[in-house]
Amino acid sequence: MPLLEAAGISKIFGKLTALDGAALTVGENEFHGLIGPNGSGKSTLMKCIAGAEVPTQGKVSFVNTDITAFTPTERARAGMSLKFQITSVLPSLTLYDNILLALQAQSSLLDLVFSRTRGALHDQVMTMLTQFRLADRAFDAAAALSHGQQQWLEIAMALAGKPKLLLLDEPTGGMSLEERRVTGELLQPIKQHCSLVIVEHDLDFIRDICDRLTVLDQGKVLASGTVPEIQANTSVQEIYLRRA
Amino acid sequence: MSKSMSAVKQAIPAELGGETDVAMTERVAIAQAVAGRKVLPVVEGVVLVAALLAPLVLQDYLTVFATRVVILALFALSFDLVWGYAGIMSFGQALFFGSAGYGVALLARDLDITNIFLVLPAGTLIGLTFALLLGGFLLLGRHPSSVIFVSLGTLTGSYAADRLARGWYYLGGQNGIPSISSMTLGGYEFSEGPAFYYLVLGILIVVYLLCRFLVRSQFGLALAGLRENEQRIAFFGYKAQHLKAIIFAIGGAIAGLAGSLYAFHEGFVWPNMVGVVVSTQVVLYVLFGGSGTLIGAVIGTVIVEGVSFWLSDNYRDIWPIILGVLLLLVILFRPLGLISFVLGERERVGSFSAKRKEKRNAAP
Amino acid sequence: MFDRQLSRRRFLSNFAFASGAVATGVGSWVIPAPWANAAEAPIKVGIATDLTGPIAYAGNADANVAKMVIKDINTAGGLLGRPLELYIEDTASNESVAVGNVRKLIQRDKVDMVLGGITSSMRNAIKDPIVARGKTLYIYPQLYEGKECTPFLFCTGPTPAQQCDEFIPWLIKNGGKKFALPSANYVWPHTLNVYARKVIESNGGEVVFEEYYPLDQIDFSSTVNRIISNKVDVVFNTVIPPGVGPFFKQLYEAGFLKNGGRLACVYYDENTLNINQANEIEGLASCLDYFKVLTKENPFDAKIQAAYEKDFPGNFLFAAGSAATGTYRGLKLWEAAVKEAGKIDRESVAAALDHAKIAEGPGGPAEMVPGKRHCKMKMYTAVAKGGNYEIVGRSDGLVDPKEC
Amino acid sequence: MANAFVAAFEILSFGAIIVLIVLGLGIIASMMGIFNFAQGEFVLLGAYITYLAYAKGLPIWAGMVAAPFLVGALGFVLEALIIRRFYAAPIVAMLGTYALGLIIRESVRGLIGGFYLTVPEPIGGSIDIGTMHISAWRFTIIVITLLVMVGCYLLLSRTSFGLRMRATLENPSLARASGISTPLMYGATFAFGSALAGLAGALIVPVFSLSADLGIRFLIQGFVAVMVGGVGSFIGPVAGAGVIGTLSAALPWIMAPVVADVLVFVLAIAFIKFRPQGLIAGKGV
Repeated sequence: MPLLEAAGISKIFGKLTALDGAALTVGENEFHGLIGPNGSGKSTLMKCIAGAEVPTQGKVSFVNTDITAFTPTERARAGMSLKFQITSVLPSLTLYDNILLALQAQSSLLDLVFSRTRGALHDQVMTMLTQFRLADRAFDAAAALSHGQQQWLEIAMALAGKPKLLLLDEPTGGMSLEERRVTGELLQPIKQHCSLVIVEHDLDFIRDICDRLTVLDQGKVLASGTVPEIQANTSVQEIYLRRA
Repeated sequence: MSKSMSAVKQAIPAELGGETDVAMTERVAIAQAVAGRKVLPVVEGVVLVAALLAPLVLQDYLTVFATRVVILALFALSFDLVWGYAGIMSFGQALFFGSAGYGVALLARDLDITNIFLVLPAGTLIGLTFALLLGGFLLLGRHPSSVIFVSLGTLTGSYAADRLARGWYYLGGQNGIPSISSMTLGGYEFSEGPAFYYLVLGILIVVYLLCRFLVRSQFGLALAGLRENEQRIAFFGYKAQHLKAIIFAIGGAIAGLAGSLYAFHEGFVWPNMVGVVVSTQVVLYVLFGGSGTLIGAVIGTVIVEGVSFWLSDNYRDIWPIILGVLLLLVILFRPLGLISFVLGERERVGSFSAKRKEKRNAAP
Repeated sequence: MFDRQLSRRRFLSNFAFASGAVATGVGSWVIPAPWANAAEAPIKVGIATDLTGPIAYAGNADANVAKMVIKDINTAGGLLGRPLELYIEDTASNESVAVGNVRKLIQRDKVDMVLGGITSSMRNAIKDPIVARGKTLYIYPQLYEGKECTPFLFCTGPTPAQQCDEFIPWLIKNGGKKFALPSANYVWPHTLNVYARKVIESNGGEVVFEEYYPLDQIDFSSTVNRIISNKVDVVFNTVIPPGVGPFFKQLYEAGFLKNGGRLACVYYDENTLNINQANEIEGLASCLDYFKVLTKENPFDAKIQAAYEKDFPGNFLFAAGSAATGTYRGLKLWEAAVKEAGKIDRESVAAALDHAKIAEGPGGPAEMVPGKRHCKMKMYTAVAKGGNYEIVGRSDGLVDPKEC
Repeated sequence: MANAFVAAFEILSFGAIIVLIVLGLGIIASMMGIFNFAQGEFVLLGAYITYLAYAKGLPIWAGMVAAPFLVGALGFVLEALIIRRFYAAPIVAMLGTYALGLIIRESVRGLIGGFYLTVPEPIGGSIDIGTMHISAWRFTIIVITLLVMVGCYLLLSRTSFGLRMRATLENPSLARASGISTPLMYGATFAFGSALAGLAGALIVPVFSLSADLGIRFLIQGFVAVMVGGVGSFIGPVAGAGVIGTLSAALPWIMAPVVADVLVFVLAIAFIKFRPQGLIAGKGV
């Protein structure tokens, strides 16, 4: 069984059909790229999977459970994690607290009130920060970071809860080339315990890290397969040519 | 204009979204300027000493006035917890304050119960129960309620309660319940004066310390996150609405405690006490002092009540207008309250790290 | 110095001036005694009334009356050879503010007596700080629902008995037997209606309905409809502003007056006449202890009315419904009591006030009913004609308040 | 039969009054996302201007015509000076406009000395149909309310002004890119909403007499109406106001007025909880 299976997903906003029977299947420990031209429905599909939008039609299964009607909180507790397209770190909190907040999400109320997990989580916080090269800024407000660093912080936060599936919406947006390279390096190690769905415009980046790709066009799946398969697909080349 | 605009945004971090603009750079500047300097404990200490000494230097009737202010400060604390820390706009905080006041007034009137160990817990419980009911209704559910819905919902709740109290003859209708007997401890009666003052001051200090513990705990961190970006917190897997309902209920309990003290101190309860007027008043206290800092709520209460007391003495005809103008000025130019003159943003938000010492070492 | 020509404007500027003294702790509105060389300390009179808020027009009139009376007493040599000092505090139509300010009178200024409060809820709120906790004499000057029997609390305004006993038979004779009692939902109308119903029924009248509305209700279509369709003769109204204006207008527009209906409203005085156009309340009947039109027949009324208007020209009228007459009466009765007692402590003054009398007051003489702490007075029935009142009935002697 | 007709008319006329008062509130809430706590005071100002005209011996209708323009102008100035700073934060807007309302209300209270003052109707008396009497002025209010509603609808849906207004409020940056002066449009919208409140005040003052609390009396009712109807469109709040106004006027016919009064609010909040988008969902006119 695949880890995530979304089938027949439609989403209609008023008169606009954003998704029209789209589907996505992701296996365990698989890095899956979601690509397509602007307005093809990539972000909407991500949101429907993460629970930020409720699909008009269709079904989402995750670890053999139908989660279509789950709230974002319930999805997160089932092991799904999302990094938004627009960075949404908590700007006036320190980096340390941002990570701590993500780590303690499933602590019980009493643990929270009496801060029972605070000491135990300290090492984990510092490990995460070190891993994402942010340790020296641990006690700065998140707002003080550069845009790229904020993206890393958010990826770190998304990974903090040890998710089974991580959804990344344009992680390299606004990054320099060097920052993109580092982002790729930072993502590689997580493959051992986590699957990844990634929406990205930077095709080189996608090609470098993904195992499989799904191409959306006008709310429908145009093609799905391994990276070489997709690269060889003529209709995919066509839409990207059309865009150029 | 951009300056005050960004300042307004700072007051409402939950609505900031993820923008990067002037506000952020400003905030950073403040953060860096203040890092390593601890102002808050100093402010708290000064207020505590002033409060302890007050009855010694004040005339009798001013001690009675100060008692009232301390009770209202307790009430302000309840609102600050809900709005300043969790970002829930409760325009109906008086509902819990007043219903507890009515509750203990009825206990005293109909059942002759005035023992402090019965009436104060009873009032607290009434506030808690009403807050659980209203908060549960407004905040819980499959979809998170909008900020506007919660604020107008609480406002309407308080308004409807006010009208119910006015219409309900058992509660004394428009006249309220007068001449409530004094609160007792065995044979001792708490009548207005220094003893009552130190009683409520003691309660305020205990509640303040509890709140301080709460907002600095990991629970407080979750609230801070909630205030900044509720959606983000929900996506981490927090039961955000439950957290909000819990802090709302705690706020209601504290408001109830304050309301029962108020009823016994003033000796009467009347419909305004559950209504929009008192609900708005508590918003003013916290706004003036500075939301999101516990001491700001206390300072705001003292300032607003003190200024009103003075203005109503000397500029009686126009004091509501002056109050309105002052309020508008604070909202426009000091949205973080008067405390922001001495307290930086960084310290206001605070840090929840396990080893606080590292903070100073790591700060640039 | 207390200037004869002191206008409201001057008072305001006095205020601003007085604020300079705030740092030393002097805050409230003090009118110092006129002589500095008095042998003894002045007697302190406290007034707590609604100077701001929705019924400020009444409170300001009461404060003005107090200034006038205190000035007269001082001009005549004071009381017991001592001057009087007046302390005025605002109750702001806000019970919470009021209690704080009344405490100022009691605890800071240590006044010897407090007069004031207009609404029943205000009296309820401040009586405890004055009488029980403050151990001070309290005079309540407004017409009200009765049943206030607190020791050391004296009432100098009309009670339901005084307003109904002669008025309702007159209404039955000059209106009809079918009464409707539309009322604002608070204590005064509830209690007054109990009494009114008794009088109506014992005089052969009938109450078609008695109904209560929120105080700020402003739409009365269902009520008006019931009045019209039940062919009610007399609307005995206890709806108060802001509802009363729209209510009377809707009644008028529905043809109630045109069909010969009679409006009755026992708190209506010269202030409230302006709420409606004159034609909408033509023939409205009221029963009070004083109407301005009495100045034509009573020289004493003419004198105080003229004195008041000279000192306080403007909008705050000397009228019965706003407790101005009760304030006058209360202060004068208290003066008589202090003179008789020869001292100023609460017990002695209360003992004398218990049976105090004045030969002249607004509307005529007045005397306290011994042991009852309420006041006998003359009562007048008047109807509105073209925006003015016309006296159509007067009590033979002093009417008993029948309280306590 | 006659009774039912009178009842229907009275309920309708009160509904129309609430609609009139909520129109401006609804436009500002829907189009700008601001819950204007000073709206009641704009109503009050409209009433006060009408009273002033009457007191100065001018014809009453002159005051009624002037009121919306003067209040609208004030709204425009206030938007530019104060309201503009609140767009990012709706809660702060509530508090700021509350302060503004307090200032206006207490100033007017000072000016009118706390009295209740009467203003006669330009069209007085009643329309008699057989034994029934119908207030001529209330009937006029119904007619004017209908005209204003239709006028607003046409203005927002059919004119280029309305189009630009909606474009600006829905997507300011796109509107700016299309050459629309967005600050001007914001100012104009707020002024328009204020002017409607001024008109409402002018028309209702003969019915309810003038006092400083005239406007605030309707404020919470107005907010509830907007929420019930649905924020986001012009027609939503109008529908909500119709429902709330009719309900408030109709319930006292069948139950104790004191109970009816509280019940309206309880019903409304419960309705909003279970249908947060309101009666009429979505954006548009």
